[in-house]
Amino acid sequence: MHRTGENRMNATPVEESLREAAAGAIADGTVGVVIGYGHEAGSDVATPLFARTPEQARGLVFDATCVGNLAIYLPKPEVRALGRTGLVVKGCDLRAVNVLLREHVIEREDVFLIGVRCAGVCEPPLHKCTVCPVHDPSGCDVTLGDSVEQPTADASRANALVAEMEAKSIEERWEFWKRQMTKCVRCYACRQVCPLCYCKRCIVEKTTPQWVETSPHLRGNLAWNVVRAFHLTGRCVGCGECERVCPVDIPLGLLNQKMAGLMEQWFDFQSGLAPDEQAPFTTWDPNDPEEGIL
Amino acid sequence: MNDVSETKLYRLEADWLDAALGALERDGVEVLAPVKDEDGSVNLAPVTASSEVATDYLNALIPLKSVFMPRTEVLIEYERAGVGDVEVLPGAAPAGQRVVLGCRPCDARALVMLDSVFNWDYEDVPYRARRDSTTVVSWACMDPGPHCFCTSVGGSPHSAEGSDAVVYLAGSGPALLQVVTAKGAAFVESLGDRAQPAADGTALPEPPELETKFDTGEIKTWLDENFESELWEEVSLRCLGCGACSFLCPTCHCFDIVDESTWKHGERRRNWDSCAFCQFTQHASGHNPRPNQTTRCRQRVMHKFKYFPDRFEQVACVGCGRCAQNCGVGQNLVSILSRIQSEEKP
Amino acid sequence: MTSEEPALQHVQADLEPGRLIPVDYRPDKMRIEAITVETPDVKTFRLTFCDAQKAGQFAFLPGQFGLYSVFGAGEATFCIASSPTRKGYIECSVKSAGKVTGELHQCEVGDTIGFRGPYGNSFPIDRMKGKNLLFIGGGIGLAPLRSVIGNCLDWRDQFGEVFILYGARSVDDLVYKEELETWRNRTDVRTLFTVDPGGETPDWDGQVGFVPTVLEEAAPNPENTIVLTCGPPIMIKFVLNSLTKLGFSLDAAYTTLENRMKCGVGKCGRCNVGNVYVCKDGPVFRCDQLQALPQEF
Amino acid sequence: MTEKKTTAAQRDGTDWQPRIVAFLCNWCSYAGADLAGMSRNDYPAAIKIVRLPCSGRVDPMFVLKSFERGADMVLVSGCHPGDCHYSSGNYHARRKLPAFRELLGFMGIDPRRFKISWVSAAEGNKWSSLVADITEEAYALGPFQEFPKCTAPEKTG
Amino acid sequence: MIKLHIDGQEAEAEEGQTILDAAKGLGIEIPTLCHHRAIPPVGACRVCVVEIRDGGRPGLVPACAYPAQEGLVVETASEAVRESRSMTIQLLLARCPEAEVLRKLAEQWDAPPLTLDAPLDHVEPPKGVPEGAGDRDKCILCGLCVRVCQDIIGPAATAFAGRGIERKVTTPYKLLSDVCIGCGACALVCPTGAIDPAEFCSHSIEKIPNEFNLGFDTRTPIHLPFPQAVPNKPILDRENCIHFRTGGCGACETICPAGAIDLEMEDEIVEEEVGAIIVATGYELLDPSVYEEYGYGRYPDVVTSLEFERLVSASGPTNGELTRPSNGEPPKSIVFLQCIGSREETGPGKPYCSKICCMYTAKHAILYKHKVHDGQAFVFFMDVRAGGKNYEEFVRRVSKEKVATYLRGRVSKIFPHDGKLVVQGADTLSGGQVEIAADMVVLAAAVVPSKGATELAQKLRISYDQHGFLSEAHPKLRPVETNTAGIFLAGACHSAKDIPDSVAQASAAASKALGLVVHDRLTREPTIGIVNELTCNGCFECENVCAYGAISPKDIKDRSGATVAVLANINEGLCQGCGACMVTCRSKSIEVQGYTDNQLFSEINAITR
Ligand SMILES: Cc1cc2nc3c(=O)[nH]c(=O)nc-3n(C[C@H](O)[C@H](O)[C@H](O)COP(=O)(O)OP(=O)(O)OC[C@H]3O[C@@H](n4cnc5c(N)ncnc54)[C@H](O)[C@@H]3O)c2cc1C
Ligand SMILES: Cc1cc2nc3c(=O)[nH]c(=O)nc-3n(C[C@H](O)[C@H](O)[C@H](O)COP(=O)(O)OP(=O)(O)OC[C@H]3O[C@@H](n4cnc5c(N)ncnc54)[C@H](O)[C@@H]3O)c2cc1C
Ligand code: SF4
Ligand code: SF4
Ligand code: SF4
Ligand code: SF4
Ligand code: SF4
Ligand code: SF4
Repeated sequence: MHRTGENRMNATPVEESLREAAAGAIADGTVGVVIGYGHEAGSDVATPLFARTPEQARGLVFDATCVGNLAIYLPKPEVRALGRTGLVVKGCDLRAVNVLLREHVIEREDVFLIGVRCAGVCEPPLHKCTVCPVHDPSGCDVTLGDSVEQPTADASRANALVAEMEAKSIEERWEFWKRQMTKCVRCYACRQVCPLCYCKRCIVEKTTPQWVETSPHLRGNLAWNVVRAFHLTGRCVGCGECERVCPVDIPLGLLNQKMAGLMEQWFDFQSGLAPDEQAPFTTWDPNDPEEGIL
Repeated sequence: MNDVSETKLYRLEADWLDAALGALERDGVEVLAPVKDEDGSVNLAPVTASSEVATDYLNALIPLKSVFMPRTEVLIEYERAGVGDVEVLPGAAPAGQRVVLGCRPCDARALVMLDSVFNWDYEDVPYRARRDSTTVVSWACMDPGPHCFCTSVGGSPHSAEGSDAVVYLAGSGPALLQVVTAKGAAFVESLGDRAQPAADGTALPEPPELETKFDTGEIKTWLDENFESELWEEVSLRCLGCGACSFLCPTCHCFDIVDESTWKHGERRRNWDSCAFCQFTQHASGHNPRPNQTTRCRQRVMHKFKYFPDRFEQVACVGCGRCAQNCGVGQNLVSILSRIQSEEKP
Repeated sequence: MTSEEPALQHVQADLEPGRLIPVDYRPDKMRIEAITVETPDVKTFRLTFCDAQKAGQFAFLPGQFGLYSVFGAGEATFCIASSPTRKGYIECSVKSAGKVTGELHQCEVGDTIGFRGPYGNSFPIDRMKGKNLLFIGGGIGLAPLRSVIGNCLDWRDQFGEVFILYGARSVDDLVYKEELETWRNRTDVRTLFTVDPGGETPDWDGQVGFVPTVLEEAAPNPENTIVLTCGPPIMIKFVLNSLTKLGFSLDAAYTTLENRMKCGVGKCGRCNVGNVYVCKDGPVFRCDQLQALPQEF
Repeated sequence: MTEKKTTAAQRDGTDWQPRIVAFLCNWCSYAGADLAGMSRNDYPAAIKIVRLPCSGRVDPMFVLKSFERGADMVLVSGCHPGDCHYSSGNYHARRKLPAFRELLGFMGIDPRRFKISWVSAAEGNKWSSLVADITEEAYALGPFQEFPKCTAPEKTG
Repeated sequence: MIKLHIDGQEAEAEEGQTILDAAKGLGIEIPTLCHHRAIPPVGACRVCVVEIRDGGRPGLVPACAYPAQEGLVVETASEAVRESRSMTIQLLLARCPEAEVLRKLAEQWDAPPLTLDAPLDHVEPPKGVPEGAGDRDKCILCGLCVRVCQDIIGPAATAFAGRGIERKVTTPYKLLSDVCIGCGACALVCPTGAIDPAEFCSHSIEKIPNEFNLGFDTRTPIHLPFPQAVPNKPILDRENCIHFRTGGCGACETICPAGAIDLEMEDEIVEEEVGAIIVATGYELLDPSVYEEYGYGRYPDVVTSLEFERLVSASGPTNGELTRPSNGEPPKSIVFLQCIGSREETGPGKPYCSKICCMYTAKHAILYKHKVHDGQAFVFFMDVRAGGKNYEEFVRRVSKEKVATYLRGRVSKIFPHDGKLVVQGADTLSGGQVEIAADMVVLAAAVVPSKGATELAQKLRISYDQHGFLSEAHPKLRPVETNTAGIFLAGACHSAKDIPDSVAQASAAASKALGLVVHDRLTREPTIGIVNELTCNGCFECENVCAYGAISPKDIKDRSGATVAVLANINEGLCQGCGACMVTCRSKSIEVQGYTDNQLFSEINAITR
C-alpha cells in the first residue's frame, strides 16, 4: 500500500518497540494484520495503517496525532478476513474494545491488543484526555511505553460543558441545538466512525417502519441525533470520534457526555472499564431513581 | 448555455458589492453569498449587506450544488382524499430569481458536470428550474489551499466554466468582473455605474501556480483495464463507508427518493445519498451488487474518472479537495489517484 | 453481434436523440381495477389511469418498466407485466419485499396508486420477427416475459415456433397459473413447466427439476432462435451455460436486470453496471454484452 | 374537568385542544383507565391511548414519533414498580424513559411534555386526576409545533 | 414357612417369628404390655400368656417370646390362659391403679381390682424433675423403656434400681443424665405412659408447639400434621428431630412396624413438568397484637377467631372441651369482637371487609353455647354483613334466640381485673358505654393473604393487588384465570371468601386446568417475539432483559455446517410477549407479533392524525 515502508527516521522509543512488537506478531503468525497509525501527507492526524507484512509495520507511528479510535475496524468482515487482528490501542480505545467484548461482537482470542500508554493526544490535549481514567491500558497482550502519571480526573471539569449547557434556559438550548442540527447533512460519518455503531442494519435503514426520517431536514436530523445519542447511552466510551469526523462540526460529544454523566450519576456506571460489566439499560435495580415519575 | 460570444471585462468600484446587493434586493432577487457562521465555517447563505459576506475563506463547506440540488427537497406533495385515494398537489413553487455571489470556480465548474447528468435525455425539471433562475458569479481563487488540485482535473483557479460571471478580487487593486453568459451580463446591468467596462487590453490576473498531481487520461487508461485489482482492497480497508466525501463533493449527485407522510399529508422528498452507503444498491432479496466497501470505493473512483468520461467526456471531479479534507480517516482521493498513476507508469 | 443490432440500442420509443423529456417526478394516478393473488407473496395488480387523456396517450413496449408509488410509502420499480397489445390497462406483478411492496399488498381494488413511466428499453421485437422464440422464465421472472409473450401470441403469425419453459421453486410459487393453462392448451405453443425437486404436489403433472436441467433435456433447436430469459441471477447464470452447451449463441439471448433504482431516468446513481445504466440502457440486455460488463448485478 | 377545558380554551380565545398521546401498559394503567371509565369517572378527552403489553415495550422512538406527529404531550404509564405483569418491564422502562427525557430536555425539548407515571389497575381515580392534571398542564404549556413542523428546506440545502 | 394352629385356625409364620406374630397374622389379638416389635421380647409382663396344647411342651408360655414352631397347637383364650392373664392383670392393676391400659385390660379380661391392705409406697422422683407428663405411679416395671434406651437408642441412660417394692426405673445416682439425648423413645414405648423423659435428661427438652392447634398443645417431631390430613401419614420435622439434631435416636425408624421410615432419605427437589398450576395458598389472620388496646398476646384469654376454632374443635388441644387458656376453666362469659383490622381506612388494618367474620362469629356463638350451656356470649359488631344463601337467616337466629347479645359498637379497651377481662366498649344502639367482665375474648381479625404469597406470585409471574391478594385476569370474565397462561386461582388467596365460594372457585379452576392439560398441544396467544436473523447482531443485550429466559444463542451454520454466526433465538413457549427485548434491540431485530413496530407506528400515525 502506498504508505508501506514509510519509516520515519526519528522514531521514538515507543515507536521502535511498537514496530518491533507489530512486526514480530505478524512475522510469527500471531496476527494477520496489525492496525495502527501511520502518517500521511495531507492529513493533520495520523491515519489508520493496516500492516500485513513486517515491513509495513515499520510505518507505524505513535505520537500526539494518533487521535483516532481504531477499534472501529474490529467488527468489520473485511478486516476479519485478513486473519487475527492486531490492534494498537490507547487506554481510551481499549474501553471501546471492552464494550465490543461485552456485547459479543468480538471474542478476546480474535484480537491481539498492543496497548500503548498514553498521556493524551493533540496539543493542547483533548478534553477526553484531560478527564481520561485509563491512561494505562490494562488487559492487553502487550503494553508499551512509559507509565503515565494518572492525573486525578476532575469531575467538575469533565462535565463543565454539559453544566454550561444545562445552565441555559430550555429555549436557549432549543435554539442552540436547532442551529446545530440544521447543519447535519446525514452523511452518517458519526455512525460509521463509532466503534459501537456496529449494527448490521442501523435503525435509520429500517424502513418498516421508518422511525427516523432520512431527510436531512431539522426534524429528521434531530431524530437521528437523538437516536444516535440514546443508542449509545450507557455504551459510549467518550472517544470523541463522532464529533471529530462530523464534517459540519456538530458538538455531538456534548450529547454523549450528557448521557454518560447521567449514567454515572444514576447508576454509578462508566462504560468500557471492564469487558464483563453490565450495561445500565440491560439491567435494573428495585431502588433505581423514581424522580419525575407521577 | 447562453454563452456570450465575446468575453467582456468590467472594472468594479470599491462599493460594488453594496450596490449589487441593494439593486438585487430592490428587484426581489435573492443573493446567496459566503457567510461565516457562529462555529466558524463558511457557507452560502442569503445576505442583504456586504458586511455579512465573508471574503477570507478558501471554500464553502457545503458546495454550490446545494443551491440547485438541495440536500432535501420536496418533489411532490399529496393529501389523503378519502379512502384509498390521494390528491397529488403541485410540487414546490419554482425558485425565484437568485444570484450566487462568491462561489469558487471549481464549484461553478461542477455545474457543468451536473448539467450533463440532469439533462441526460431526461430533463430534471426541479434542477433545471433552479438553474435557469440562478445567476452564478464566482470569485476567482487567488490563494488555493493545500488540498486543491483543480489543475490536475482540467480546471483552473480562474476557470470560468459553469459561471455566469467571474469576479477577480486581486490584492489592493480594483476588482475585475468577467462576463461569461447572458445571465452574467444581466448581473452587470444591476451594478449600474459600479461596473465600468474595463479598458481595452486590461489583462486578467494570472492564475496562481498549482502542482499537477496526476494525469486524468492516464488514470482512465488504467481504470479501463483494472476493474479487478488488488489495489481496490488495499485503498478501501480504512474507508468507513460514510457519506462525508460524497455529500461535500460538488459533483456527487446521487440521490434517494423517500416518502414522508403523516396520516393526512405526505411529501415525496429527494435527498442526497451516497454510493459509499452499504444499502445503496442492496436488492430486496438481500443480494447486493456492491456488497463491500472495496466495491463501493471503486465505484466512486470509477464513476468520477471512467464512467463519467465514458458517457460525458469529462471527469466528474473539479479538484476542490473537500473529500480529502473532510474524511475522518485521511482517505485521500489524491493519494489513490497518484497511486493509480504510479501503477500506470511504474 | 448481428449487424442490425447496435450495441445496447435504445429501443425506447420516445427517446429521440437531442430531444429532452422533462421529468418532474410527479406520478400519474392509477386505479387498481383488479388484484390477483399469484402466490403467497406475489400479487398481480391491474391498473387504469385515472386521467382519461393520459390513458389515451399511454403506450409502452414489452420489457419496459415503471415506477409505481404507494402514497405514503414511496416508489418502487416493476416491469409492466401485461402485453402492450392489450390496451386500456397495465398490469404489474409484485412480490412483497419491503416497504412499498408491502404496502401495495395491503391495497384494495379501487385504491389509487401512482405511476411514472414507461422507462427503459424493450425486448427486440423487430429482431424477433420471423424467428423461433424460446422463453425461459423462473419464479417471478416470468413477469417481464409475460408482456412479450402476450405480445408475440397476439401476433402469432409473425413468429416461428414458440417454446415457453417456466419453472418455480414449488407449485405454490408458480405465477399466472391461468395463463400457463391457456398457453399449454394452445397447439401453436410448446410449453414445459417445472418445479424444483421437493416443490411438487401430488397432483403436479409438470416436470420436476431445475430449469437449466429441464432445458438441457428438452434440447430445443438453436437454429434461427431468439432466447428471452428472466429469473433469479443464479438461474440465469446456469441457463446461459446450458444454452451454450446446446449450441445457442449468446448474442441471440436476452435477459433483463433488476438493479435497484430510485429515479428510473439515469440520475440517482444506483443502477449502473460499469458505465451502463440499467434504467436507461436496460433493463433488457443481450447476454453476450452483459457478460462483457463488470459483474455488478 | 370539562369545565376546565372550556375555561382554558376561552382563556386564549381559541378552540385549541392539546393532543396527548398516552402509551399504557395493558395490565395496570390500561386497566386503571378502563376502571376510571367503568366507574364513570370524567376525565379530559385530550388524551389518546395506545395500549401496549408493558411499559417496557415503550420504545423511546414512540415518544419521539408522537412529538414529530404533533403530540403536545406524551404520557407513558405502567404498573407500579414490583407489580409488572412481566415482572421487570417497568423497571427497564424506569431506566430508559427518564434517561430519554433527560436527553430531550438537554436538547431543548421541554421535558414537561413527556410524562411518566405508574397507575395500577385499581387506581381509576388516580388515572382520572392524573389526566386532568396533565391536560391542564398541557394547556398551560401550549401547542408544541416547533419540532413537528421543522422541515423547511434550507435555503442552500 | 412354618405352619401351626392357633385357636383352631391354621396360621403361618416365618422363621424367627413368635406366636404373637403368627396370631396377629390371623387377626387374633393377644394382649401384651411389655412387648414392642422393635425390642427383643423378654416376656416380663406375662399378660400375653397362651397355652400350648400340642406340638411342643404343653403349658402356658408368653406368646411374645415363644417362637412359632411347626405343628404347634396354641390356644390364646383357653380357661387356663384366662385365669393366668386375669391374675396378672389384677396384680399389675394393684400396683398401678391409675394406668388406663390396665383398667381397660381388666375390664376386658375380667380382673376385678384386688383389695390391698395398704397402698403401695412411692419413691421420690430424681432430683430436679419437673412436675409433669409422666406418672411414675403407672409403671408396671416391664423394662421396655430401659431396653429401648440400652439396646436400641444406645445411651443406656436408665436402669432398674431398688428391689421389691422399691424397684423402679431411674438414672444412675438418680441424677439427671448427661447421656440421655432426650429422644423420648422411652416414653414412646412405655405401655402405660409412666415415663416423662424430662425426668432423666439433664438438658432441657423443648416442647414443640403444635402448629395446627395454634400452639395450644405440643407435638412430637414425627407427627401427623393435622387430623384428616391427606395423605394421612406422619411427617418428620427435621428441625426438631433428635436424630437430625444429634445423630442419635432413630427410634422411629427401628420401631415403625411398616418399616416406612428411612432416616437416610434426603429431602429432594422434585421437578415436575406441568401443564397448569392452581394457586390456592389461602389466607391467614392479621396479627391483632398491633392493636394494643385488645391485649392480644398479653392476656392469654384474648384469642383470635382461628384459635377459638381450635379450642372448640373436637380434634383440638382440649378434645373439644372449651376452657380458658389461662386456667383451664370453662369460660362463663365470652365476648366476640368483629372487624378487627377489617374495613379500616387508616391504621394498621385493611380497608376491605373480610367477608367471612360475621358468619363464623355467629357460628362461634352457637358453638360456644353448645359447649358452655350457661355461658353468656356478646358480639361487638360494626355491621352484620350476611349476604349469601341462608346467611341472614342464620345470623338472625343467633341474635333472636339470644344465643349471643349483639352490641353495635367498638371496643375501646380490654384489661384484666380480678381474674376476668373487662371489655369496655360503646353500644351505639343504646347509646351507652358498656363494660363486660369476660372470661374470654375472641378477635375476628382481618383475613390477609398467606405469608409468602407475593413471593410465590413473583416466582409464578402472576400479579397481586396492594394487599397481596392474587389478581384474576378479569374481574368478571376471567375470574379464576391469572394473567399468566396456565395459572389459575382458587380460594382465599384471591380474596377473603368462605368455603362454598372457595370450593366453587376451586372447581372452576380445576376444570380450566383440565381443559388445558387434556390437549396435546398448547394453544396460546400468538403475541411472541421473533428474531430477524438477517439483522441480529448477536449482541445478546436482549437476552439480558428477558425476564423469562426466553432468549438464548443459536448457532447459524453455513452449508458446510460451520458456525458462521451466533444469533439470538426466542423460545416461543417461554416468551410472554412483553416486548422488553424489542426496545433493547438497537438494530430492531425483534418483533413481537401483535405489537410490531409497524403496527405501533400506524397507531401513532392514526392517533395523531
Ligand atoms: C427494472 C426493475 C424491474 C423490476 N420488476 C419487478 C417486478 O416486476 N416485480 C417485483 O416484484 N419486483 C420487481 N423489481 C424489484 C422491485 O423493484 C423491488 O422489490 C422493490 O422496489 C422493493 O421495494 P420496497 O419499497 O418494497 O422495498 P424497501 O422497503 O425499499 O426495501 C426492501 C429491500 O429491497 C431493496 N430494494 C429497494 N428498492 C429496490 C429495487 N428497486 N430493486 C431491488 N431491490 C430494491 C432494499 O435494498 C431492501 O433490501 C424490479 C426492479 C427493477 C429495477
Ligand atoms: C375463624 C374462622 C372460621 C371460619 N369458619 C368458616 C365456616 O364455618 N364456613 C365457611 O365456609 N368458611 C369459614 N371460614 C373461612 C374458611 O376458612 C376459608 O374460606 C377457607 O379456609 C379458604 O380455603 P382456602 O383453601 O382458600 O385457604 P386455606 O384454608 O387457607 O388453605 C391454604 C393452604 O395453602 C397452604 N399454603 C399457603 N402458602 C403456601 C405456599 N406458599 N406453598 C404451599 N402451600 C401454601 C396453607 O398452608 C394452607 O394449607 C372461617 C374462617 C375463619 C378465620
Ligand atoms: S457526521 Fe455530522 S453531518 Fe454527518 S450524520 Fe453525523 S451529525 Fe450529521
Ligand atoms: S458515540 Fe462518539 S464518542 Fe462515543 S464511542 Fe461512539 S464515536 Fe466514540
Ligand atoms: S473516503 Fe472517507 S469520507 Fe469517504 S466514505 Fe470513506 S471514510 Fe467516509
Ligand atoms: S471528488 Fe473530491 S476533490 Fe473532486 S470534486 Fe469531489 S470533493 Fe472535490
Ligand atoms: S439485541 Fe437485537 S441484535 Fe442484539 S442479539 Fe438481541 S436481537 Fe440480536
Ligand atoms: S418479548 Fe419479552 S418474554 Fe418474549 S423474548 Fe422478548 S423479553 Fe422475553
